[in-house]
Amino acid sequence: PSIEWPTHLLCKTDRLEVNYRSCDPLQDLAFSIDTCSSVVPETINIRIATILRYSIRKLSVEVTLGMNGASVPFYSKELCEEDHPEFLYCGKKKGELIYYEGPVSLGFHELPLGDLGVKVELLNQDHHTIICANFTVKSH
Amino acid sequence: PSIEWPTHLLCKTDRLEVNYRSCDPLQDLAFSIDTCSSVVPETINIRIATILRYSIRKLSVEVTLGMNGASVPFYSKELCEEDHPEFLYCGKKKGELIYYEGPVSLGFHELPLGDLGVKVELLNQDHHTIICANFTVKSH
Amino acid sequence: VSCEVTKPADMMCTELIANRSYSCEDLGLKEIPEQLPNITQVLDFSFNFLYSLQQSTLSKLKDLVYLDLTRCQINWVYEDAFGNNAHLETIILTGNNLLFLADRAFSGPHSLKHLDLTQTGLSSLSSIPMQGLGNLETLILKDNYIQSLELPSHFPTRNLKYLDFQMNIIQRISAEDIRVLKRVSNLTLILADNDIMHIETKAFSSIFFYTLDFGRCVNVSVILEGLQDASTVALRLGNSLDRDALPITPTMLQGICNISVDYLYLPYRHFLYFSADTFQCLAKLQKLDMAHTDIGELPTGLVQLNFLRELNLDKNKFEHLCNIRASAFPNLTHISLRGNLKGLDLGSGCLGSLSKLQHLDFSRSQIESADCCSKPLRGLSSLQHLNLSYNSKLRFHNAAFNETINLKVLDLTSTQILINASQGPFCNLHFLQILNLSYSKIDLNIPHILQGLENLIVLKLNGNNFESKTILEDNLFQQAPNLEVLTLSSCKLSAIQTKAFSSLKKLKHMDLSHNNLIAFSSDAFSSLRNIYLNFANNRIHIIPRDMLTNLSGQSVINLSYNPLECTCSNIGLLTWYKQNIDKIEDSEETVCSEPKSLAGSKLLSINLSCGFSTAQVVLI
Amino acid sequence: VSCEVTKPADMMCTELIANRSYSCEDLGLKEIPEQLPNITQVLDFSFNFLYSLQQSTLSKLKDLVYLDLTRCQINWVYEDAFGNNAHLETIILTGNNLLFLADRAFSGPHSLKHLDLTQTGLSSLSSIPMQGLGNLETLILKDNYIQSLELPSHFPTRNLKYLDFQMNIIQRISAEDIRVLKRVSNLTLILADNDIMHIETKAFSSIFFYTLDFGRCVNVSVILEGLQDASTVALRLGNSLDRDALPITPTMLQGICNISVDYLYLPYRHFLYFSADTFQCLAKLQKLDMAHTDIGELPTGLVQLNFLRELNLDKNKFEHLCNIRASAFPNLTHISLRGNLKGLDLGSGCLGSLSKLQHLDFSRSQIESADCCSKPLRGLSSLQHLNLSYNSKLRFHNAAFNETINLKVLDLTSTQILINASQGPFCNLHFLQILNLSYSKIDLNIPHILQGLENLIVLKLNGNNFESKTILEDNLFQQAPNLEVLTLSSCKLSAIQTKAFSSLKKLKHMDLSHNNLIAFSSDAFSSLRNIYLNFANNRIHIIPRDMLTNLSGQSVINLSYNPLECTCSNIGLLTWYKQNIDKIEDSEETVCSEPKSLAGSKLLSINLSCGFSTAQVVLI
Ligand SMILES: [Cu+2]
Repeated sequence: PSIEWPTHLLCKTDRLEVNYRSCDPLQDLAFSIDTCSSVVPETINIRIATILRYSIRKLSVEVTLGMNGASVPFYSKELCEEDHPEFLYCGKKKGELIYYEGPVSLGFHELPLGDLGVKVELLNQDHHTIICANFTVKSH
Repeated sequence: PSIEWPTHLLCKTDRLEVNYRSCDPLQDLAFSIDTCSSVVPETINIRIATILRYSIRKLSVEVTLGMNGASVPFYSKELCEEDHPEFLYCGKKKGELIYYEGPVSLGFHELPLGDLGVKVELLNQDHHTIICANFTVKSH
Repeated sequence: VSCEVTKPADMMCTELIANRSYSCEDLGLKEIPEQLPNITQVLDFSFNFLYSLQQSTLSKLKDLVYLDLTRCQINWVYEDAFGNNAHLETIILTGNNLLFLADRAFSGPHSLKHLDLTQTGLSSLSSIPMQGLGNLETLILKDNYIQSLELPSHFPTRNLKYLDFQMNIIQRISAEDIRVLKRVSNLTLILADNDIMHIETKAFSSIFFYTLDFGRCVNVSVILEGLQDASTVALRLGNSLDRDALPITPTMLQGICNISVDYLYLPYRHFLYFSADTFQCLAKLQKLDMAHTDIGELPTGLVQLNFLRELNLDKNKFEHLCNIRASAFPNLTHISLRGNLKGLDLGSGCLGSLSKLQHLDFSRSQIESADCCSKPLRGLSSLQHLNLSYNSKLRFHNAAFNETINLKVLDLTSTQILINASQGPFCNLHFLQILNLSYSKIDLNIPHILQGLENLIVLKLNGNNFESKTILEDNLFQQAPNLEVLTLSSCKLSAIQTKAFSSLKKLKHMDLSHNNLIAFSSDAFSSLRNIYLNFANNRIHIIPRDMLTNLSGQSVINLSYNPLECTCSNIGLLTWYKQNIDKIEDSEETVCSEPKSLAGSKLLSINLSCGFSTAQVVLI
Repeated sequence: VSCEVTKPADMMCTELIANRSYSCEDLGLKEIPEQLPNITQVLDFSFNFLYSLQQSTLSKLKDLVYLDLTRCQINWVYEDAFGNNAHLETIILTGNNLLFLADRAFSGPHSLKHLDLTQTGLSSLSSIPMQGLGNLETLILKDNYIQSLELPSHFPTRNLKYLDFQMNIIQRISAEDIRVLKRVSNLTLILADNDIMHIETKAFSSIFFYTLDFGRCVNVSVILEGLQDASTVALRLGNSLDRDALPITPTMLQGICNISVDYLYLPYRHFLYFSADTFQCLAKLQKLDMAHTDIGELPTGLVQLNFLRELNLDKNKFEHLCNIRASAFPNLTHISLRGNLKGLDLGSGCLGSLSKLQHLDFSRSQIESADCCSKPLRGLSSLQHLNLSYNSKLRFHNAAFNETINLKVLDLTSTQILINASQGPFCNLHFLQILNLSYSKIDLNIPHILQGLENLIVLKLNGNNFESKTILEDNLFQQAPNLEVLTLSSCKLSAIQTKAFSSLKKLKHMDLSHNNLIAFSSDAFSSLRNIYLNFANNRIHIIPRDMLTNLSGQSVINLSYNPLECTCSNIGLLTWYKQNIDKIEDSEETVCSEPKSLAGSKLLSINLSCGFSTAQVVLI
């Protein structure tokens, strides 16, 4: 069932507004950031929680940027290998809660003016969505 | 709303059957015992869990026996004083889970043959029901 | 296809104060009912089903001040969940398994004061957002899985008064963990029921607490080590019956010498090598609670506790009152020795040095005294409150209270009183205001028994027996002309003579319930303006109208559990009753017994038409 | 009054196997649907709402074997909750906040084998009833708040194989805690992610484990102290990137001398004073995993690890292959050195002493070699599997594999291959069965490039370029007559000559997808009986009927993503297609491109009537 998840306001200042919306067909996403500045620090602290609808043996993340209607792959990485799980959340099973709290480094330091779309998708070994979020960043 | 809570079978042997049913109008009761013998040991180990619908400042227990249609007070005790709470569960508030696991000493050693009813009621300072259970003991 | 009727929710929630306060407790609701008025201020929504809180969940209730969401199966609290509730002061989230609290979860309320996160499955302080909590007074984190007390630098301290970490799994506390608390004064910090194994030396120094509660922590030494140079009004180090703990040795308490503490609570602790040394560092205490500690005496050779005002020794094993070594506490104003587990011998003058003692509680201590209470209470000239209730047997001789002539309150409930005196035993108690003699088996035939009690305001005599089962016109109450409250419940009374209480001009409250009275004798009282008369549980069948018409002003009567007749013989009561329902207490249980066809019907529901020869009953 | 339509549940749950297996996942159900057949054996009821489990909840499903109740908001499990499910073997309760499990909660199933209590909020083993668990094989208690491993004496050990205490808060383990495990053999015990601070010395002695997992525990010394005299096939002591841990010193590993262990896993650990001493007690190991440990070399002067068969050194920082000191491990059969973080110099004969080595994995290790692979692999006469995929650049000279003539599998995917040889580079590999040259940029014009591969079964050449974009009749595959699988995906091919693959009599699987072919050239193959032909993503418009009629037996073709015409010009394909739908792979994406009016319609849905001069299209 293709439910429209609500848009979540992550942060809002005079110069910046960041929203996100889950693009996982099965569930909404819980996410917070500790910074709300157009000058992006080296790392930001995030908190994220989700309940696994599928088990994770392998996990990869794909980040796509959207600007002026165009969408370009920006970043992708393997987060979990099967033989040597790199992180605590690797190997978790369907139904388990994943909670991560800590720094995440972004690949850019200054936000372009205007609207920027960022799609972050985490996929498991079977290409099932583990986390999917569309961020919209409005910078004035 | 006066719901009929289900009857719970606590233990059953050839010679003994013990059931209980919650007499709290608001909720069912979770209860287990570790013994199922007509010869009642000095103490039995119980596990009991309930969610408080009312806060406990004071707490008292009243046990009534029912046999052959007659009902007689059997035992009553103050479990929590307000100034000097004797047990960990004293002072808990509405909404909290109470879980007790441990020994309880009974006041009798042999069960009378036939059917015995035991009503156990725990009441708080305002005489609100904290726990209420009707036990039926069938001994052959 | 089956159909389900959706009840309008305003029919289901209970209105406690119109448009302001509602209880929707346990109604199986999955959302806030539309029908609640927008100006609702208090909402009890406990025991329903919400799963997640979002901005839209509560957006309509803009005037909300108090919100109880206990056990609503809430897992997720998203940003701005209370974003439209600017006036919200209290949020109770007890018993929800909170998987995530967004950073902006509590943004919105201008002045959130009380946040209760009891049993919410939290495992770390860092999962609790601090945004929007700047004005917090109370933060309750009871019964979670928090392992570290590491308070962040932006922890809200401005108005903080009460911080509860009871029943977590904190084992170690460092000075750095609680450094932000240096900004707070008079905080109550509850760390009870944590398995505290180590506190950094002086971690709590230079912080000023109102209460520090380390109750039910195993090792007191570890705690006092951390409290060196700390300051607190009250320090709670007690235990409970269902917790094992290390017994306290004199060495363990030495840490108290370097702590500023006024009140020390040690109930349910046990002592090892209990001696004068145990008290070495307690000299500056104002209050000491050693209830339930299994002690039978306080040691001899005690340091002088000159500052001690209150001493609680409840539920211990004292055999003789002199064993409390009163001379070590010359400035005591309160002693409590309730529920002593052995029969307590009051001795003679054991408390003689306590000239400032005002409150003395010996209740439930198996006391039997053949010569009470002059000798035992010798020297207690300041005593105002004396509780001797629920003891065995006391014998009063002449001038029984001549040492304690300033008593204001005397409670002898359920203690057998024997009087061996020519004078009234209370004749010295000219200042006594409250006397409870219920179930004392006191001999009410002794003349002048209330002699001297000219200032008595409250007298309770429940469960005592009057000769002839009757209150005569010429009675003992005339000795207490200022009585305002008199209770004579369960006294087996069958009659009250006319004007029996006419000397009690100030009487406002009279309890005659649980007797065998057959008449509602309002003519016994001097005034029926603003009086409360309880005649419940008697044997009254009929009340003539003229017994009722004088009840005026704010007077209230209770006639419940009487075998009232609902026939034309009783038309006087029945007519008056319906016109004066504001004067009736417990109308629910004020029911007919006759005729049989109406047995159990509320008087209020009876419409009786009585002609000369016919009677017609209509049940409304 | 509003009405709600209740959908019949059998419409909602998905039938996976008729009458046997159903998924009702995430349907918002509040009870087990009536419509499920009584003989259901497998039920996935995850992500619904049950609140409590009672005898009545599941009583109808008497044949249930597997039950998944993940995240059903279950708080209470009463006695006999599974009382009518005698055949139940697996119960999954993950993610339910279990407030109470009755003593008889699991009574009923004769042979409950697997019980998953992950993330159920349990804080003590004593809250889990043992009744009915006598045949348990797997008990998962992952991610709870269990503080003590105190296994009760009646803990079910008869069939126990797997016991998972991962992510609890166990800090201390005593011998008494785990004494009942002496009754079990070959148990896998997971204690990873516990903050273990102390284990009683020899607590695990005389117990025989299959796996002991203490992964991500901070202090390895503490663990090895407890494992003295223990016996386990595998011992997992690894870490992960997001956990801090004490680095391992040689002293810390000395405890291994007194433990019987075959496989030791240490990934993500860091070493301090890394030296020959570190390996002092590892001499009896059969498998050693030191992946991700930041090491650049193994120390010189190593003790001989004569029993070691497998060595994993993935994701380390080796600069030269000789730095693994191969002579210390003379009996190795497997080496993995994947994903080396520095460019790895293969050197010359560094592995020469490993005459028993069968598997060698150098993939993704930034390798560049100007003279591969004779010298680097000198002495590896037993080598069967060699993986050099995803490296930089390898140059092959004559007799490149003359030292490793027993190779069966060679993977060179995505590594640039340069050939500097007169002979075919693989001419010594008479036993090679699988060769992957995809994206290797290998020069396919070199004659005899597949020379010697007469036993090759699988050849992957995806992403390479053929001269003239055509597979000619006279081609290199004739050197590999036993090929069964050939993949030529993404080779920019535009044509295949008739009978191009006719020499490949055994060909069963041919992938020609993602090329520019305009014809479906089935005449290129020697036999069309039982062949798989993938022509997806080409440029085929029309397929004449005679190209199709020879496809017989179990043959399957994939024509998806071709611009197929759905006009009478293509009536041959369209007619055959509908009669042979069992031979079609991915019919969902096999669609028309012409005429425009039918663009995107599935071929299967087209009904075309072609007369002499008129064409009629009916879309079913
Ligand atoms: Cu309808």
